[in-house]
Amino acid sequence: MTNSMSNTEFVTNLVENQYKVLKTEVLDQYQIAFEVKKEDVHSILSLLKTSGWIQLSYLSAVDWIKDNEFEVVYIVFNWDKAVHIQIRTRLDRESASINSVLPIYPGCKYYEREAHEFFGIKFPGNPDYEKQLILENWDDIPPLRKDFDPRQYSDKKFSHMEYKNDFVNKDGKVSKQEAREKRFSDADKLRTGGKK
Amino acid sequence: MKEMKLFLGPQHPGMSGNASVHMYVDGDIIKRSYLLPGMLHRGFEKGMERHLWVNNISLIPRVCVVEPDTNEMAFAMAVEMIAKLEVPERAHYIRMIILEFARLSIHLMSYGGLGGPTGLYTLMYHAHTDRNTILNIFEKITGHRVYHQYIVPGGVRKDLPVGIEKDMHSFLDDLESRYEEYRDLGINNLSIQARIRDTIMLPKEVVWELGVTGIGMRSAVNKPYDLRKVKPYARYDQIEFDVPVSDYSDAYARVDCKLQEVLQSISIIRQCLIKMPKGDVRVPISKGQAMRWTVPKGYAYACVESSRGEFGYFMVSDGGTHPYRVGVRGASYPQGLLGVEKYLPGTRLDDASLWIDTMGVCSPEIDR
Amino acid sequence: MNKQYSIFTSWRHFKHLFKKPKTIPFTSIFTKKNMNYLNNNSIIRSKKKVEMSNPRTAGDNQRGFHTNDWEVCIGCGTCEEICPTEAITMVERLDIKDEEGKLQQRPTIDYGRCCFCALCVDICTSDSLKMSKEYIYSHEDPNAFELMPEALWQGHAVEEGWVKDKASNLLDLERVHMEHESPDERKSSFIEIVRGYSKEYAKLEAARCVECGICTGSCPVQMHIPAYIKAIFEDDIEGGLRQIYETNPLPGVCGRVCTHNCESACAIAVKGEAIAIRWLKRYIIDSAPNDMYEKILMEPVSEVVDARVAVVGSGPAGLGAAYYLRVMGYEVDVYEEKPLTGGVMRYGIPAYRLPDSAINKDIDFIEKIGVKMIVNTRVGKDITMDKLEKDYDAVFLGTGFFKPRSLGIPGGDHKDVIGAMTFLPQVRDYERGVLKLEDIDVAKSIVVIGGGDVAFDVARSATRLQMLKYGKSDVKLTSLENEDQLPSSDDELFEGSEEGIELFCGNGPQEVMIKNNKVTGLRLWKCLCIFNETGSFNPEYDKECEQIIEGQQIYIAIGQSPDYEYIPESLQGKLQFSRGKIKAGEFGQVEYTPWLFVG
Amino acid sequence: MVDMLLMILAGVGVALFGFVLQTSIAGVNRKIVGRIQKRYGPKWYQEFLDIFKLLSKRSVTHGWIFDFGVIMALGGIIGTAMFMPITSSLMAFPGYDNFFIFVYLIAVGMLGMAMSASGSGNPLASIGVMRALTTMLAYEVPFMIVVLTIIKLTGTSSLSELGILQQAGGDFNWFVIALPLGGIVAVISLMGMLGKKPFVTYIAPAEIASGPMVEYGGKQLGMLFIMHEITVFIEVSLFVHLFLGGAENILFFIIKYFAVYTALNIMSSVYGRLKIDQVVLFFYKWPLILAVTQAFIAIYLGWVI
Amino acid sequence: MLSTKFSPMSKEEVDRKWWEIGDFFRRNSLWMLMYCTGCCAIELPPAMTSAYDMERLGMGPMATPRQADVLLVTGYLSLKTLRRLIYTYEQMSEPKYVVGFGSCTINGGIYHDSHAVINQLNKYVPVDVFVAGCMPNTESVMNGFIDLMDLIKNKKANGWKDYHERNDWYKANQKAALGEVKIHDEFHE
Repeated sequence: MTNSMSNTEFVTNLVENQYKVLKTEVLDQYQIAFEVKKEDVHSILSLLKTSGWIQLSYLSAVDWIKDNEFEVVYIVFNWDKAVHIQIRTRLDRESASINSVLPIYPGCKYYEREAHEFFGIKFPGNPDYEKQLILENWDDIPPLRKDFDPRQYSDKKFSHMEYKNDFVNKDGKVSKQEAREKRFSDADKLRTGGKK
Repeated sequence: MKEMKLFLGPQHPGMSGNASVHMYVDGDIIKRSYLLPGMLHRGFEKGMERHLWVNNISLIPRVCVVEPDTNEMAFAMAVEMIAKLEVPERAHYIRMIILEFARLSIHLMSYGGLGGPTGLYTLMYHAHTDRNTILNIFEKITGHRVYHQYIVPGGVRKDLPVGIEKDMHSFLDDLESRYEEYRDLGINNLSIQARIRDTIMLPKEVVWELGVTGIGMRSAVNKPYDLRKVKPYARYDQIEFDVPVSDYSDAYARVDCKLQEVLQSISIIRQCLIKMPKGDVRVPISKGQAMRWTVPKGYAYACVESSRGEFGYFMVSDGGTHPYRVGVRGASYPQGLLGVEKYLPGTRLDDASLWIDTMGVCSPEIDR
Repeated sequence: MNKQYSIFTSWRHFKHLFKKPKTIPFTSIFTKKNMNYLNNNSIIRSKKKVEMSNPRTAGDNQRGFHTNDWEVCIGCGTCEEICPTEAITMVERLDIKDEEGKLQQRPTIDYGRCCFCALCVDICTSDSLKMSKEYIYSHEDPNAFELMPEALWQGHAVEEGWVKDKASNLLDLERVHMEHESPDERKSSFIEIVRGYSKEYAKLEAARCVECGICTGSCPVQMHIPAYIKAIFEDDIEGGLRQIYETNPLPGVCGRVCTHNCESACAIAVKGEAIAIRWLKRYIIDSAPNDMYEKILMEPVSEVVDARVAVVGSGPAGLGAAYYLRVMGYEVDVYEEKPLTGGVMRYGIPAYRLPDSAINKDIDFIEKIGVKMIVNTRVGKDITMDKLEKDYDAVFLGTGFFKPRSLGIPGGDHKDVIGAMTFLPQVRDYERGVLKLEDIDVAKSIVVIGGGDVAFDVARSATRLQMLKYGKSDVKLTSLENEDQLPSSDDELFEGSEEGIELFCGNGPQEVMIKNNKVTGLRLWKCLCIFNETGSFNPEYDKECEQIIEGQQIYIAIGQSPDYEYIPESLQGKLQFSRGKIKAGEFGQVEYTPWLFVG
Repeated sequence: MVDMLLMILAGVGVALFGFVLQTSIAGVNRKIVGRIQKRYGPKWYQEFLDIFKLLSKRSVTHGWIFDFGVIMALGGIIGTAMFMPITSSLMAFPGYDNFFIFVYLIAVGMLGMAMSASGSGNPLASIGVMRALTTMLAYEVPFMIVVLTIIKLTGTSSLSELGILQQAGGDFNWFVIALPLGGIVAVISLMGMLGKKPFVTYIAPAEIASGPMVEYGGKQLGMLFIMHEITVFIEVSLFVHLFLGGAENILFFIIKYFAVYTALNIMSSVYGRLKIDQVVLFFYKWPLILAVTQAFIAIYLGWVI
Repeated sequence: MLSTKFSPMSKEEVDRKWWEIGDFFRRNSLWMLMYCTGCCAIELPPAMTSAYDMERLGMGPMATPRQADVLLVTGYLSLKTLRRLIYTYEQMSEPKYVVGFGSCTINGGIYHDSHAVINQLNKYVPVDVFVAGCMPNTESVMNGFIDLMDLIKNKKANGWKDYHERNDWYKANQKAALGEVKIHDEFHE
C-alpha cells in the first residue's frame, strides 16, 4: 500500500514486457488502463491473476457505435497492491464475441450474462450466458446499445398521463409561446442550411 | 421426499427488497437455489447516458435505495477523476460525515433487519427508531430523508446548516451509550446466536472466487481490506480508525463486524467534526451554466467502500454534456447472484433470508 | 474477545416497559383535517375538537413542494430545460402583464414526475422558484397532481425550504473576462478596444446561456440569439453564421456596435452579468473563414426576379434592405453620396469601436451577392428622384439622421459649437488618413453636451485626438440625465471615465460663455427633472445650483434630425412627417406613393 | 334433555367468555409488548376489529377440504373450550373436566387446521403444518411428563379437583412452586404451545410466510383467528388450573390468566425464533431432562416443596 | 309494538347498513401487503416501527396477499414486477384497496422514459389513493393512509369494484404493456 506509484509502474512493466499494449493510461496512483488486442485478453488476465489481481471487480462493455465496435472492459483489483487495472479490448460490433473468462475469474459468470443481455456480446464458454437475467420477455434490440432509444420504446408500450387540467390562459389571442417555439425550431433547422 | 420448489420473494416478508430467491428444497434443506433479479430493473445505465451531467445527480441516488450516498460519492469521484477537479477541503470532510452517517444508518437497518428473519421484532423496532433520527439529521443537512442528492461532482451541494453539530453529537453520544444494549438484545442473545453461529458460512477460499468484498470478505480473510484504508479517498487517510476483521466467516462474525464498524463510524464522524476546516464546499464541473457543463474525454473507474463492499462506477465520457457510458458495480452483485447460487445450497430454509440480510444483498443495485 | 452471551442478556430491555415510548404523537404527524377524521373515528364519538395538529416541521433545507413568486418569475423556462424528469411545463399566461425582459409564461409542475431534486430551484434565473417545507399531499385522482406553483401553497403561506445559495447555484453569473486594451494605451490611438473572444473563451461564455430566448424579443431585428449561442457552444460556426444572416445582414457591424438591448433583457442579468451576446455574435463573424461566408451567402440567392430596386443611402437600413431584396431575387442598386458606403457605420462610429475592416467585410459580402453600390452620387443632386422613379420599380429611402439638432441656448450658434455629426465623420476620415491631424480643429479643452452613445463617441474621439495632438486630454461631458440614468450603454460610461472624461451629469446647459468671440465655457443649471407629468420633454432646473465648466469648444450630441433636402418639393408635399420620420404603412410603404418605401 | 341443552348453552357461553377474555387480553398485551418496543401499540380492542374485519371480507376457496377443515378446526376448538372450567366450581360440564379430554379434543381442532392447510395446496402451508406437528411432538413430551407427575402425586386428573387441592394447601401452594423444575418445564412448554418465540417456527413469516395460514384470507382467516384465540384460552387455562392453583372466583382466574399470558408475551418479545431442528433438540434436551428429574424427585424421593 | 314501529328495511338498505358496519371494521384494521416494488418502501419501516407506530391506526404488515386488505405499491414498477403485482393483486381477498406511492406510480416519475418501467399504475390495477413525493416522507405516507380511510368511509374507495366492471379494459392495458401477463420461467410452467 505504501509506495503506490511504484505499484502502477510494476503493473506497467509486468504487462508491457510480455504483451503488445495498444495504449496505456495511468489514471491515478490507484488505477491504470491498458488497451489490448482481443487475443491477448485471456493471457493477460491470467498473468494478472497469478500476480495477485485475484478479484474481478467489474466486467462490462461500451458501445462505440461510430467506430462500429464494442469495447469490453475488465476491471481487476489487487487488495495488497491497491491498483485497479482496466483491461479494454475492442470487438467488431456485428459479430461481437469473446471467450468467457470463467476459468480465470469464476465471478464473471453473471457479469457476462448481463453484458450479453444488454449488448448482445457473445461469451462462448459461459454455460448460461444466453439465458435472460434481468429482463423478461424482451422483444427489442439489446437495450444498452446506442441505437436503442428507450423513449421510443416507452412511448410505444406505456402510455403517459395526459392531464386534464387547464392552466393555459390565452384570452383567445394568438399564442406567443407557440410562435416562439416555432421560431426556435426553425432557427435550429437553419444550422444545417435548412432553408433549402 | 421429493424436491419442492419454493419462492423467497419477491413479495415475501423475509426478502429485503424486490427480488426473488428460487429454491429447491428437500425437507428443510436447500438443494439448489438461484436469485431471480431484474424486478427493479429501471435501465439506469441507459438513463444516465441520456441525462446531463448535472441531471444525473438526481438519478444516481436511486441506484441503491438504502444507501444513496455511496452512489453519489462514487459517481462524483468518477467525474472528478476524469475532469481532474480539486474538491474543496471542507467538502471532503462533509462528505465523510455524510458517508459515515449513511453507514451508521444502513448498519442499524441491517442489524434491525436481523430481527425480521429471526422474529426478534423488538430489535427491528429499536434500530429503526434510531435510524429515523439519522434520517432526520439527513433531512436537516440535505433536504430529504432518504434521497439526499447532496454529494455532487465537485463537492457537496450546500454547506452544513448552522447548529447541526449539536444534533449529531447528541445522537452519537446517545447511540454510543446504548451500544451495549443493542448487542445484548441482538447478537449476545442466545436465541439469536443459535441462528447465526456456525452457519451461513462463506469460506475464505471462495471469497475471491466470487468477488465478494466488504464485510463479507473481511470477516473471512482476517485482513483489513477496506477501500478506505487500501486506497483512501476523500480524507480517510487523515482520520484514525480501525477496520474490524474476523477469520471465521459465519453470520455471527459478519454481524459482529458490522456492529464494531458502528463504533468506528461514530469515531470517524467525531474526528471529522473536529478537523473540518472552513471554506467553500463546491466547485463547478466546468464553467457555464449547469446544463452546459462538460467533462473531458476519458475513462474512469471510481469505487468507494459501501456497507456491503466495493461500490464502483465505471464511466466513459466523450467530452460532451452527457456521460457516454456509466456502468455500476453493485456492491452486492457477487454475493447476491453467484453467492446465492453457489453457497446457499446446503443451508436450511430458515437461513435464506438471513443470508440475504447479513450479506447485505441490495436488489436495486443488482438490477439497476 | 470475551464473548458474553446468555439467555438473559436481552432481559434488560424489560426496562422499556416503564419508560416513555419514543413514538411521535398523532398531533405532530397528521394534518388537521386528518386528525379530525381520527377523532371522529373511534367507537365512542368524542366531542373534543382538535385544536392543533401539525405535521413535523421539516428542516431548513427541506425539498418540499414548489412555490413560485409570479411577480419575480420571468418565465424563462430554464426550470423546464433542466428538469431531469420533464415534469415542468411552461404554460402560457397572457393575463400576466407583458414586460420587457419577461415572458408571459409560468411553470406547471407534474408531481407525477417530479423527483424533488431541486435542480430547478438551483438554476432559477430570478430566484423566484423555491421549495417549501410542505411535503404532504395525496389525492385519489391522478389528475390532481399537476399543479401550478404560486407564491402560496394550497392557498396558504408556507415556510421556505430549499433555496438557492452560493454553493448550490447552478448558473454562471460572471462573464468570461474579455480582453481590453488598457486605458492608457487605447487613449492615444484609434485601435479597437475590445480584442474579441478566442475560441476557448467564446465557448465558455456561450456555456453560460440558458437558452431562454427572452433576449430575442428585445432585439430590434429579432435575431436567433439562443440558437447561435448554442451553435458557438457546439462549435458550429457555420450553423451560427446561417442563423445570424437570417435576420441580420450586417453582423460584423452589429457584433461591435449594436445597442445590445438583448443584454439588458438577458435572464442571467437578473442576478448576475448578462451574457456577452454582442461579443459572441462578433466571435462568429470574426472566426468564420471567408469561404464559409460565401457558401452561406450564395445559398439563398436562387431565383432572380425581374424587378429593380433603388436604395437611397447605404447606412444600416439601406444595406439591410438591399441584402434582403437581393436575397429575394431583386436587382438592387444602392446610391450613396459619400465616397464610401456604410453611412453612419462608416462616418459616425469611431474606429476604436468599429474598425473599417469589419464594415468592409460585411459590405463586401453584400456586394458579392450582387448588390450594386453607386457611390459619390447624391440623390437630388447627381441623380433626381424622378429618374429613380422612372428607372426602378421601387425606391427605398434609407437615409439617416445627419443634421444636428440645435441647442437653442444663448451662444449656441457660435462656430466653436460643433455638431457631433460634423465632427465624427472628420474623425473617421482622419483614421482613414484622408484628413491630417492638423486639419481637424480640436481645442485643448472640450465640453460635450449629451448623454447618449454618440456623446461618448464624440468625447472619446476627442480625447484621442487631443492625446495625439497635445499629449494630454481634457474632455468634460455634461448631460441632463443623472449618471445612473444615462441612455448610453454602461461600458461606454465605464470606459469613458477610465479614459479620463470628466462627467457633469444631471445638469442642463443654459448659456455658452463667450469671451472675445471665443468660447470659454458653459453655464449649467442643476436639472431637477427631464420630463413633465405627461411624459413629454420639458426639463426643470434648479437655478440656485449653478455651475460653470470651462472649455474652448462645445460639441453637441443631443440627437440628430434627418435631411430630406434631396427629396423634390413636389414629392415632399405628398409625404407626411412625424417627429422627423416619414410616415409610412405597415411594411414601410409610403401612402399615395406606392413606389416609395422608407426604412 | 333440557339440562343437556342448558349445559351445552353454558358450554358455548364458556367458549364465548374465553374468546372475549383472550381477545381483550391479547389486545392489552399488544400494548404492553409495544412498550418494550418503545411505542404505544394499538387500541386494546384492535384484535376484535381485526377479527370482525376478516369476517366481513369476501373470501376465496380452495376446495371443500380447505373450507371444511376450517369449520372443523373452529368447531373442534369450541367443543374443547366448552369443557373448560373457569373457576374450580364454575364449569359447564361438571365432572367432565378431565385433563385428558382436553388433550384429546384439542387434537380435533389441530387436525382440522392441518387438513385445511394441506388442502390449500401451497407448499409453504404444508411445511408450516409439518413444522407445527413437529413442534407439538417436541413440547408435548416434557409437558406430559410433568402433568403425569402431578396426576401421580394427586391421584386425580380433573382440573377443578386439582385446583381445589392446591387451594386447600394454603396460599401459594401451587404446583409451579411445589415442583419448581416442572414449573419451568411447563412454562417453556406453554411458550411452545402458544406459539411464542423462540419456538414459533411454524408461523415464521420471514421464512415460510406465516406457514399454515399462507392461503387463508377473509372469512376463513377470521375463523382461524377465533380458533386461535380460543386455543390460547384453553392452553393458558390449563396452565392456570394445573400449576397456578386454579381459581376460587372469576376475578382470580382473570388475574392469573392475565399474569401468565402477559409474562409469556413479554418474555417472548425479546427472543428470536429458533430453527425447527433446534426447537426439537431443545425440547428433547433441557425440558425433558428437567421433567424426568422432577418426576424422579417428586415420585420416588417424594421431595415436594 | 315492534310490529307497528318496525318498518322492514328494503334489501338494499340492509345491505347498505351491513356494508357500513363492515367498512368501519375494514378501515380500522387495514392490513397492508408491502410489495416493495420500488424505492418508496424504504419509508415504510419508520412508519411501522416505533417512531411513527402505524399500529395505532390498526395497520400492520401482513405476510401474504390473501391476508392483506391494502396493497402498497411502493414506487416504480418494472415490467417484471408488474406481472407479479397483477398476480398478487388478484390473489387478495375483496374488498381490497391499492395505495400508489410516489411520482412513479402517477406518471412514471424519474423513469418516465425508461424501457423497463411502466408509467401509469392505474391503467393496470385500480388505485384508490396516490401519495405525492419522491419518495413520500413518512408523514405523507401516514396522511395518505388516513385519506384512504376517509375514502372508505365515504364509500369512494371502489377500485376493486372497478376492476370487475372494467376488467376487459384493465386486461387489455396489461396485455399491451406486458405482452403476456403469465410468467414463463422454470417455476411457472
